Amino acid sequence: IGGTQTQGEKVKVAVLFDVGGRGDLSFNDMAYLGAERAKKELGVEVEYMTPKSREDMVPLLKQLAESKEYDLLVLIGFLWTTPLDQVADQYPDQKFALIDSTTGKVRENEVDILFREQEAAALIGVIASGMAYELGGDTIGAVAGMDIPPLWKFHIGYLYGAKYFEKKTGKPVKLLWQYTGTFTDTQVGYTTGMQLLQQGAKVLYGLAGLTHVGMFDAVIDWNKQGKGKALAIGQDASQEWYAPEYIPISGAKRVDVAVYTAIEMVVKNQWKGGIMTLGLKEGGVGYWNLDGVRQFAEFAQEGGKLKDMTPEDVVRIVKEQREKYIKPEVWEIVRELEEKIKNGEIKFKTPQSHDEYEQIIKELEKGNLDAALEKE
Amino acid sequence: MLKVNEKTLEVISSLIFAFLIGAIVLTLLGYNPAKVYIILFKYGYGNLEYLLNKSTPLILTGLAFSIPALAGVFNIGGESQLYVGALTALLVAYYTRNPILALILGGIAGGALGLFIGALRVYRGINEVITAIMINWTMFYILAYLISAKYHDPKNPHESVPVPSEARIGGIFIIAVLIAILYYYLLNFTELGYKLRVSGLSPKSARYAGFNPSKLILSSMLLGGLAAGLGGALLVLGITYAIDDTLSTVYGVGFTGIGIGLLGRNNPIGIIFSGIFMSGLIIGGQWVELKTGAPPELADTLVGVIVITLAVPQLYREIFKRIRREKHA
Amino acid sequence: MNAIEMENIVKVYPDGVVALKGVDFKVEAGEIHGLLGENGAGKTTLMRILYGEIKPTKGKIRVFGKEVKFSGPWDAIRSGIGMVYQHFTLVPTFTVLENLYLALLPLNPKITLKEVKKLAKEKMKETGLKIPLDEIVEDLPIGIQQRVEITKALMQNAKILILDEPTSVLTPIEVRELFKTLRKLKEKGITIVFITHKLKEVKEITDRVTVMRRGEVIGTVKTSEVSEKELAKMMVQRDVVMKIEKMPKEPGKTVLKVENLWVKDDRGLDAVKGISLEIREGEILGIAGVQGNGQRELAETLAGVRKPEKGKIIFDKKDITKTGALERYKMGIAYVPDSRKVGLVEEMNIVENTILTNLFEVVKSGRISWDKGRKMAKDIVERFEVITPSLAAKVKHLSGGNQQKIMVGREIIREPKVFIVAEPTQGLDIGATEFIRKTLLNLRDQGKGILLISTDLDEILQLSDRIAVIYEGQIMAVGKPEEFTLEKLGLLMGGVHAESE
Amino acid sequence: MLEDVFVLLSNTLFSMVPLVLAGVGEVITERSGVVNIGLEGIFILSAFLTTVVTFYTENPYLGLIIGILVGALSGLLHGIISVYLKGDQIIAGVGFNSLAYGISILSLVALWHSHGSSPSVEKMPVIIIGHLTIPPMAIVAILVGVITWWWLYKTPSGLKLRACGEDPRAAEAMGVNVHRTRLYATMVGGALTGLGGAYLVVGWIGQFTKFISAGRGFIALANVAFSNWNPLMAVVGGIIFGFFDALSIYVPIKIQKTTGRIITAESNLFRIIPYIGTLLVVTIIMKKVKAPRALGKPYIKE
Ligand SMILES: Nc1ncnc2c1ncn2[C@@H]1O[C@H](COP(=O)(O)OP(=O)(O)OP(=O)(O)O)[C@@H](O)[C@H]1O
Ligand SMILES: Nc1ncnc2c1ncn2[C@@H]1O[C@H](COP(=O)(O)OP(=O)(O)OP(=O)(O)O)[C@@H](O)[C@H]1O
Ligand SMILES: [Mg+2]
Ligand SMILES: [Mg+2]
Repeated sequence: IGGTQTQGEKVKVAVLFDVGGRGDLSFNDMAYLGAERAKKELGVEVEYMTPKSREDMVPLLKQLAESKEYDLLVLIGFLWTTPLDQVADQYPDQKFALIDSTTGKVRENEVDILFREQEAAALIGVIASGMAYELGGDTIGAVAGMDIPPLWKFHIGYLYGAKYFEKKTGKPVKLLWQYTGTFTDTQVGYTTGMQLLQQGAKVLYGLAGLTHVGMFDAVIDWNKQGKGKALAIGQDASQEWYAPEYIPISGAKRVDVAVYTAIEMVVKNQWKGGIMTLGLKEGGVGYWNLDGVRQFAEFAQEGGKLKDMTPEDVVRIVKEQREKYIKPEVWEIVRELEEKIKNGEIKFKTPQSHDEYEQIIKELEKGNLDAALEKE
Repeated sequence: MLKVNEKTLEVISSLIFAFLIGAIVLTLLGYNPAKVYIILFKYGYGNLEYLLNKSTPLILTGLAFSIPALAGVFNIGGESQLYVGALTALLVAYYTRNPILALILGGIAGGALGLFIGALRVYRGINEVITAIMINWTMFYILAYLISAKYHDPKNPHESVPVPSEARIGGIFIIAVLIAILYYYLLNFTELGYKLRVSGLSPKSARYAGFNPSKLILSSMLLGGLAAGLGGALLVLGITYAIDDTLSTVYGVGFTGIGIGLLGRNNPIGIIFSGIFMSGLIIGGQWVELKTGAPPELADTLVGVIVITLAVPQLYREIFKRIRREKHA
Repeated sequence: MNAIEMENIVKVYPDGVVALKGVDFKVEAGEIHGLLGENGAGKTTLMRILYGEIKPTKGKIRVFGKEVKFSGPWDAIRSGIGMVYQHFTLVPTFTVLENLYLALLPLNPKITLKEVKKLAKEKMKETGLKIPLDEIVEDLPIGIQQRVEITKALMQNAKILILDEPTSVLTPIEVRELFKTLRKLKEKGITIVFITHKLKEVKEITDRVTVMRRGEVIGTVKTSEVSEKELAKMMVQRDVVMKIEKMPKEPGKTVLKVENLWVKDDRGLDAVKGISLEIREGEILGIAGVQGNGQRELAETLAGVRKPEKGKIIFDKKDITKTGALERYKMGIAYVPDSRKVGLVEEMNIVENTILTNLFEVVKSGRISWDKGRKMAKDIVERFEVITPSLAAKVKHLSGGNQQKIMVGREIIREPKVFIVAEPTQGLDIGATEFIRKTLLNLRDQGKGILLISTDLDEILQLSDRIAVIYEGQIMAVGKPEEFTLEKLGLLMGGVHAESE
Repeated sequence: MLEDVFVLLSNTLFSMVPLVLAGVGEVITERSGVVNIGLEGIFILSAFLTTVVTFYTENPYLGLIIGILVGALSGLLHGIISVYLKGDQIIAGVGFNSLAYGISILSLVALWHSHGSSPSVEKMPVIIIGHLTIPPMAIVAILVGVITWWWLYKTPSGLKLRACGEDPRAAEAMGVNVHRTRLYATMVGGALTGLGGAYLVVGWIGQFTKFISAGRGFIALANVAFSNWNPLMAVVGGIIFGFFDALSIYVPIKIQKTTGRIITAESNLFRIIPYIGTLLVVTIIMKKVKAPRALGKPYIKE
């Protein structure tokens, strides 16, 4: 096996994280999971590096490429886009994989893997709307990080899902979308969560890394302090284990799959440069099923983070909560939407500028669902 | 001559001491200090271009802290002064394609922000620490707004519009060094520098000598802001050519500069060296993660220990004195 | 019995200066013991060691026969030692009362502010020293601050009281009061160490006197058995001329003229109230007055450091009311402030301090010539015999007198046309005092106009061609020195008009 | 609408606590003449150890005590460096911030295999009065401010402490042990900051995250200057900042809710409210700044 790889020598990969690095419970941590799985299942050697800032990226890439030590450099996050674009042509023998962004160029030595976040967010939008009505309200909310392109896509998808629900059921849904300006300040997430809940939001979608962990706590406290009933939704990783009673579901963005796929291409000698997008169809985005929930609950348990609960408990509670708050009628809408997306009937636009993004949102608010879609 | 030797000796010995303590901490944490240090030095100081580029904005934000500090003003606003310098230079370069103009206007923008902080202190009596911290965050969000909403690259919405290739510059480290030397000269050989130092050390004496303390505070903040602004300008014109929409291109450079200014003992020439020194540690720290598998925070820990140890030169002086005394006895 | 026995005290400062080279110093219980010596002889250092403020490099100390090792002044205070410093050590931003409270706490941690107030009032009555309890210390004139210092030490129930140049800023009347107090204290059995440069005072108040020179004790003698001349000789190892000759001289035209000047102090109160005066070429105009009567504000306004509310200042026929200090210094006005903390930048070296007011001499198109600066500094150090390890020594490491020499010397070498000088000889030893006074007379003989502000009436009477007495911001009287006696001056300075007498 | 006000108020109380505790603590430290800019580091370290202890004991109050202890020890370290070793206080603070962050995350990784956050821990209960939710630590913080004011201005030890910050030589000459006083003041300041760090965990979000302090240490530093080194004003400063902070989150949500207007990029501009608001308040109310005279200068005895 391994044609370009010399026999016996292990494939060596360097995974280069985003500036924030690991510990976000979502994006970067998922990348790590994917790499670790490749280590175990494909027997590759993996090393990790977290650049201190954007300016470190180009020199690090160059130095790593020049060292010729690594069969593949996996770059996590859009910050690497321009740096990669700057160096990729200088090192034709070095393979690069860019996760969650693209240089927009097709190169032999570069694989870009993108996600169609809108597809997952749309499903979550339907589910959240259903849950909100189940909780006796009509408002859903989101605690978002900074106003950056990946979040634009989530916003569009989430709103699309809500409006889709509205159209299907005739029940109006309001969305309160709040950018917190941070992916790290947990307390801001908490305060934002509280304010959204107080303004009537029943379900909060967390799209802000560590910031939305604070949002989880706001939801938990809101319930515990008897202020009302509310639920939270996680994103990227399965985050149900954090509070299964209040987080019945999480959106999935399989950064792990992307990383694993890229490494696999090298190991199995199936490398082919180009741009890949992962959506519902490819299993790259979606929502976590109970197996996923169990797996992440197990990770949490290994880290000693599951107190007074076993992964089984988590799965059981999540299952109960899903049954309680996501009614079959809602699942039906979800399935239908899922199907349409998978068969290409629904294809989301990816906004190329802020104006375009705002335009789409405005149209969606008006109920013009097609505004979010690519025209045939 | 003897004096210079003593100073160098002091610096070298305190560095040795710092790394010794660092080694103890590494051992306590369960890492092999020899291995960590070898990686740290080999990679931290091995790639000269990277090292010098990295230290360029840091030297300038170091100056941004130190010049006002000498005049008795605590400028922790180097952070935001760098932001506006970077953005201004970027936009000027984008629209005019003139790097010189971009550099100058970037510096001026930083200087103007410094001046603003100084003016609030002089004319409204507002402590510069409050102003600087509040402005730092204000500018952070304004920049985030402008980059994501107004000036993002249509081809790459993650980043600001780029510096066009004809406006990109090289040799930025040389420029930083020249500025540092200029500031050194200014402080030690010009009327203004002398006045700044007097008013920093004894405002009463400055008044007696007929110096205008308000003007001096403003001048020092202008000079400081100018340095930070130039730092931001050089960063975008010479290294990154754009600012990303999460601002990780510019975030933190000003804060790191505070430590660099102080480690350089507020001496512009010293700041050149402390800037290079710290840059090497930062760069090397990334490689320590890669090569040892240690969490990246190991580097932060080590840098922290080294910086703290360098804060107490008195300690080694005492130790040396004791050793010398014992020798004599 | 000896109250204090210090044996073989050696002090090497961290920068290597050997300030004391094995000093033996003994003070008998109940005496007033003078400590005399040139600037930089080590007097202050010796006393700071006794007070526990700094540690001796070597040596033994016994207080009332008991060997002591002080780790700080708090230990010394508990052993009954009190100290009044050359540079006052009160917390400047606190009120007088708070300072006293602070001073009493180490002795009686349970004491309350009220009790301190009561005690202070009692002490004031007992000693006759009046102090405003609720004022912020830094707002007070130096003379008053000193009273606070003394009251503080007395309230601490000091059995040994060290006074480091207490009289250098006091008027004769104040000195008399102080001596009265000291005698009273002596009667109560308090031992007093008294540092001064004024031989007259030594003769008047001390029982015995120890003379120091360059870190060594020259000897201890009974005061009644030596003359001032002999003391002076012991101190400087040469004969000192005690009386300065002043040539009669006709003053020339007016160089500085002040009309109806009104000035506010830092607190915004009127400090100078409508003063008009003239300084002529070749004349010394002495301003006599108790500190805090507007002298500082007057001097600062003349120098351009402070802006007047009203009035006019004419220099060399030009109206300079609006001109800044820097400009005036360049025009030929020089100013020596009454405080070294103002006149000197302690953290800077001698060269840097030299150019502080001479900046225009060493700057050419914005650039400083350190060569010129060094030359000037060297000149001062040589002419005024400043004792220093080098020109690069920080001024804060010099003794008080040597600091004073730099501050005054720096202005004199510039040969200004008008010289405003406050307390020019404060803290100077007799040799240096003599030298400075001679220099001032020389300047006058060269036709310069000098405004001399001093609380030392001897100095005023000796040097001035005309004397103006200032009281509460107004000139009480102007006249030739012959027209005044010490008594008359004293009354005028207290606000009593001669006529109404 | 009234409900909105109460919720705003509740959020104000939540976010003001660490700013007030650390602010008052730093006022104490700085009043004695020592600057400790390592507040950020103390927040992180105490928050982390509070989390560990609370996790294992399930007792948030024990966590608080640990936070205080960690803060005091950090203060001790800073005190030794700046008082006895005459170190540069700012450098030491900068270094400590880095060290505390690094060591906390390293331990986090070792303990919970996580690079970013800890498991949730037991939190302290809150007081709920109608729509008002009050963290009990808010009351503690205000009390701490008042008591500190009383201590600094009405007691002998407070007087001594302030003397050390104004004129250490004079203080020493009057029998105050400047070194010891400064050391203790730095420890007390650290302890209060540590309490603030502990609060972030057991009083607010119930867990440790790697950016838990999120610049609050520096805001607390600004609060010290805002307060003009007066503990009572530090309470006011914390409340003002906390209020604007809550407001900056409230306003865009409210606009969306009532007008349906979508707020995207402009959300960045709303985030400016606490900073600009505080600056404006300062501009309006600030009188002459009166920092302790000897602030940041080591007191060196020969
Ligand atoms: N803090 C210090 N560091 C270094 N040297 C010092 C310090 N203080 C004093 N000296 C030096 O020690 C010597 C003695 O100084 P000291 O102040 O005791 O003299 P003094 O007799 O009190 O003089 P004066 O009459 O001028 O007050 C001087 O040479 C002085 O320069
Ligand atoms: N603050 C200072 N105090 C004393 N010396 C200083 C100071 N700053 C710099 N110097 C010294 O001054 C010297 C500078 O000498 P240089 O010949 O360069 O200029 P200069 O001689 O002062 O100017 P010029 O040629 O116009 O006379 C250096 O040795 C430097 O160490
Ligand atoms: Mg003396
Ligand atoms: Mg020369």
